[in-house]
Amino acid sequence: MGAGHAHRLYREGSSPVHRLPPHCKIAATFLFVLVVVSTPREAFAAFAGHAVLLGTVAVLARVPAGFLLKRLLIEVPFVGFAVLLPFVARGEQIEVLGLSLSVSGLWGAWNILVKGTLGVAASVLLASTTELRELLLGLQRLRMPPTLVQIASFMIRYMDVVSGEMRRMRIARESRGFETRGIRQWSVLAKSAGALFIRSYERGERVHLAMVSRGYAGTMPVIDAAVASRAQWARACALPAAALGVCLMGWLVP
Amino acid sequence: MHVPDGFIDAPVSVATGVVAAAGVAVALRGSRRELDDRTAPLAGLVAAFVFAAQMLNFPVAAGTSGHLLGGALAAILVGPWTGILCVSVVLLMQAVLFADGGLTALGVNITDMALVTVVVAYGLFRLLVKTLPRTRASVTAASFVAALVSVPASALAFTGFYALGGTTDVPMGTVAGAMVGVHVLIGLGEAAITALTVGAVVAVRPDLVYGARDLVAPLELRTAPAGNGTETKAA
Amino acid sequence: MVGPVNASSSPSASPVPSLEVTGLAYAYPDGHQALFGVDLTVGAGERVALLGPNGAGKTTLVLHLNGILTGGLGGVRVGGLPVEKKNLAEIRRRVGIVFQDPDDQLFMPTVREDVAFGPAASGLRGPELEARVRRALEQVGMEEFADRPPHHLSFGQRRRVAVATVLAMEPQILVLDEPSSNLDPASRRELADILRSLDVTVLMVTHDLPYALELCPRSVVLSGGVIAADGPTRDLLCDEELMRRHRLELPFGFDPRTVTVPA
Amino acid sequence: MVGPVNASSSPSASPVPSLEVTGLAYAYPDGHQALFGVDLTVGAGERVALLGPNGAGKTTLVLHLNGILTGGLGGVRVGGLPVEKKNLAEIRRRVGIVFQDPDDQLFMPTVREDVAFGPAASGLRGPELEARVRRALEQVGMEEFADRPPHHLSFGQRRRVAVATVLAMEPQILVLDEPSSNLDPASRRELADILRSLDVTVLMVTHDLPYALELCPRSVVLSGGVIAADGPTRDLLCDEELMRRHRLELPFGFDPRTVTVPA
Ligand SMILES: Nc1ncnc2c1ncn2[C@@H]1O[C@H](COP(=O)(O)OP(=O)(O)OP(=O)(O)O)[C@@H](O)[C@H]1O
Ligand SMILES: Nc1ncnc2c1ncn2[C@@H]1O[C@H](COP(=O)(O)OP(=O)(O)OP(=O)(O)O)[C@@H](O)[C@H]1O
Ligand SMILES: [Mg+2]
Ligand SMILES: [Mg+2]
Repeated sequence: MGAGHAHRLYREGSSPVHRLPPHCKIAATFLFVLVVVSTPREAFAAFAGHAVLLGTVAVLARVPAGFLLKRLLIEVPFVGFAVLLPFVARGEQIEVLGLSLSVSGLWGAWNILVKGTLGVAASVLLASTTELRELLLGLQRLRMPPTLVQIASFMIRYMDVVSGEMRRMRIARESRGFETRGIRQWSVLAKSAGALFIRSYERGERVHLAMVSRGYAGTMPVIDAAVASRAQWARACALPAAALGVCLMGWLVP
Repeated sequence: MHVPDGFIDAPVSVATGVVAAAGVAVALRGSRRELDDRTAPLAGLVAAFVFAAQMLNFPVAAGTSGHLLGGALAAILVGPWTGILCVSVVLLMQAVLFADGGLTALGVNITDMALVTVVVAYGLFRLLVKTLPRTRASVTAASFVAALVSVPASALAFTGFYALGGTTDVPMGTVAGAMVGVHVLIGLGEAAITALTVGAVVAVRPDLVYGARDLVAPLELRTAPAGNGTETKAA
Repeated sequence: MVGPVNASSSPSASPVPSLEVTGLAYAYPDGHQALFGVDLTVGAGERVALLGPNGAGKTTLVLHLNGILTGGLGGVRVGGLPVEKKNLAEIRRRVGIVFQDPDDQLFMPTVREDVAFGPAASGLRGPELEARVRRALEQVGMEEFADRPPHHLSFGQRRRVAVATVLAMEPQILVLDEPSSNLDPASRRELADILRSLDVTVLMVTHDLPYALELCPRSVVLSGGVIAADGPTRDLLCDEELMRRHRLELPFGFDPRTVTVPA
Repeated sequence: MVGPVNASSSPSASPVPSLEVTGLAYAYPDGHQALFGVDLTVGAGERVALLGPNGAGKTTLVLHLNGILTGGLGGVRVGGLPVEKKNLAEIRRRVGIVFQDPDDQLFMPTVREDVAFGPAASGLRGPELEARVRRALEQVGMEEFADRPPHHLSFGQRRRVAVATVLAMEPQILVLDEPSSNLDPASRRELADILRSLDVTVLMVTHDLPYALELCPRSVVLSGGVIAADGPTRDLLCDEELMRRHRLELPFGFDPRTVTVPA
């Protein structure tokens, strides 16, 4: 029942990016994506500029390109949608390799692909350099309402509990000769879904009560009360600032 | 259905952002009535479940993906206000943890997957629970229907946003038809899981189902263990 | 049946009893009633064993002692303070509970953080906190494991860490729910030594009758949700009829009449 | 130290041993090595106690016996069949494990469904299945609880249901990881009676040395991930030096020399 201090995307490290305070990183990522989204879709060079900026951050953070590319796969469903657009969109058509494609559809597909990809890449960089606990702290320092922070931290704790209970249940099933195949599997799994919910809840409830028994009153005792220095804010905001420059060039130099 | 950055144009993103923020703010005030120190962990668990359920993706026509939404389950277990908060937290964490759903598209995502599902599901659930006989089976049946309807409703809302703020001109009728059709199928899966879970919880922990907490029997007092010359007096 | 007697050897003459349970009845949310009116008084500094068959309601009673379970009939007082919402913080500082299942107790990413949690929550910081943690881990022989995650320990190791988390809080009243189960024999004896050396009130649930005799001058039998007997441990253990009625048999090869209890 | 001896009283002369562990070494995924080359042979129909301090690797060894843990060095054979992916279904029919933590064992919504799960998975249906379930629940005295959810039982009740789930599968080899912990004394004795009455091979992890002596003619001491001793239980318990070295002290008031073991 660990309190889940790491998560799937996180990569251990001590790069300058890892060391930035989490709230600075979250704010910087959000601003960067905002800038990317407002870049005009005709400004091809600007998107190249954004990509170079992100690449620089990735190098600073020592996040390998392969890792980043693999995580981009989360976008695949929307890539499918984008690929279809030129075929289904209406309006002016052009002929490419014998196919009749919609011009506005092509532009739409490009727009979704490039902005979506840059957005995902920025989020992946944030997630891979920031621990779970830090992300929560960051959101808290960015004035996310305490109720939401509380729900989010319980959610993260329970994800461990749920996966732990799922693992226990799987081992228990397999030890008693259950093979995970076929229709019967689904009926057993469906039946145990409700049991899983209650088990996880009650386990989590008991753990919560044990915490309360030892004086827990809603917030983890914070050991480090780190505040971001102006220099750290400046470093974090270098990314969106540079992107804003690129974006303005995109608007001015069509 | 997690919309990425750049999918919906700026005005509609901003507008849905405002709607989402307002919705969450209202839910925060409303949840103060639902949330005591024990329901906070329950909200966290529901959020964890919704999170897990949303990881199961089905390919949907026109290339987008569909998945379980969990809004109905959340609303029925923890109440509508806390339910909205649960799903919103899930969407936020998916965006920052897994890059699933764009940060600038959070407004769209929260509006169609948290607000619409919870409002539709909970409204329908209350309506059914009020009209059906007061039994456990009714609660389960009502949660099935509520979950089933909430999914296509959300898909419809999504299609609406796309019609307003999509960056490309596509035949909306076709898209809407495809989206709703496929999401009725997903809704069936969602309904089955919601009903099974709610049914299991009502059976053994009725106190955990928001609104079904009034089934307590009076306590009994004894002076010796039952079985050997028990004296009991009612409390 | 041995009637309710406060063990007179212990300093229970102190005016305010450590624990005072009156008419406690409780049903779980699924409607299953576990306690049917329990009365129990434990004086300051007493060591009392709580015996009884599986499902008697021992754990349910224990969970009432610091307000984890509430909402039934009757009441609990800790050092004179009623267990109510407004007193909970103080009561939880006074009463330390070792749960029956160590997995319920351990939740931090490392053993050290877990043991530090309670004292840190009550305001301890820095070297003092560290010393407290180190001492508690030494007491249960787990100092080498300080940096491991608790859920990667063996069951008995987790039980030992669970005991340490409570010892580190230095409560006035220690409530232990089967602390010796899953411990190896040496750890079991070491735990007995620790408990004997502390100057606190102890209420210990156990199915290990020789252990109860060794450690607790007084025993209480809970059965079917009510107190069935209360008296000096040796007297209870020698009452064969009582023992049998409540599924409490002496283990193979053990005769309470012939053993001498350590001082 | 008592050398490795196969208890000769048991029918271990049978050509194929029930369990055969050779050179087993295992490290957990976090890098912590728990077993360092374990060799152990248990003949068909033998009852063997597995003793050792907390963290010795007993549970780790047990989890290898039906292939839940794999991937280290060395191998395990069950009735001659190597524990490998392709034999797992057959091996899990032969070996029934009662886990140390009953929460690891119980997962269905009601006690009845949980006990029925194993036999149903192996193809039993209808009245036969029902009879099997009823009998297993009767053996552990939990028939009244058949329709309750297992996670709403007391710890000892859950342990009893956990034992029933394995009994219902009627395995040829029963492996029990501290089955008596958290059981009340009568249930503990009843479990011993059940185990004695079954005609199966039993490997039982326990920290309860009198219980080991009562039930198992042969004992094996696992310590620090290797087998440290193997021999008749009474001889091991009387070897004070060996006992102390492996944190195995005899409990207060118990002398293995003076007790007579039930037939
Ligand atoms: N969460 C729960 N929901 C419903 N009933 C419960 C729950 N926990 C325990 N019970 C029931 O309440 C009764 C008392 O349980 P309790 O856990 O207090 O027993 P116990 O004396 O601690 O037993 P053991 O020695 O086995 O630990 C039992 O009959 C049990 O089935
Ligand atoms: N999941 C795990 N990950 C890493 N290390 C583990 C894990 N489980 C156990 N260990 C370690 O492996 C060693 C052996 O553990 P094991 O659980 O086999 O001990 P055991 O003999 O069963 O002890 P006990 O009597 O306390 O149950 C211990 O040192 C323990 O810390
Ligand atoms: Mg108990
Ligand atoms: Mg073990």
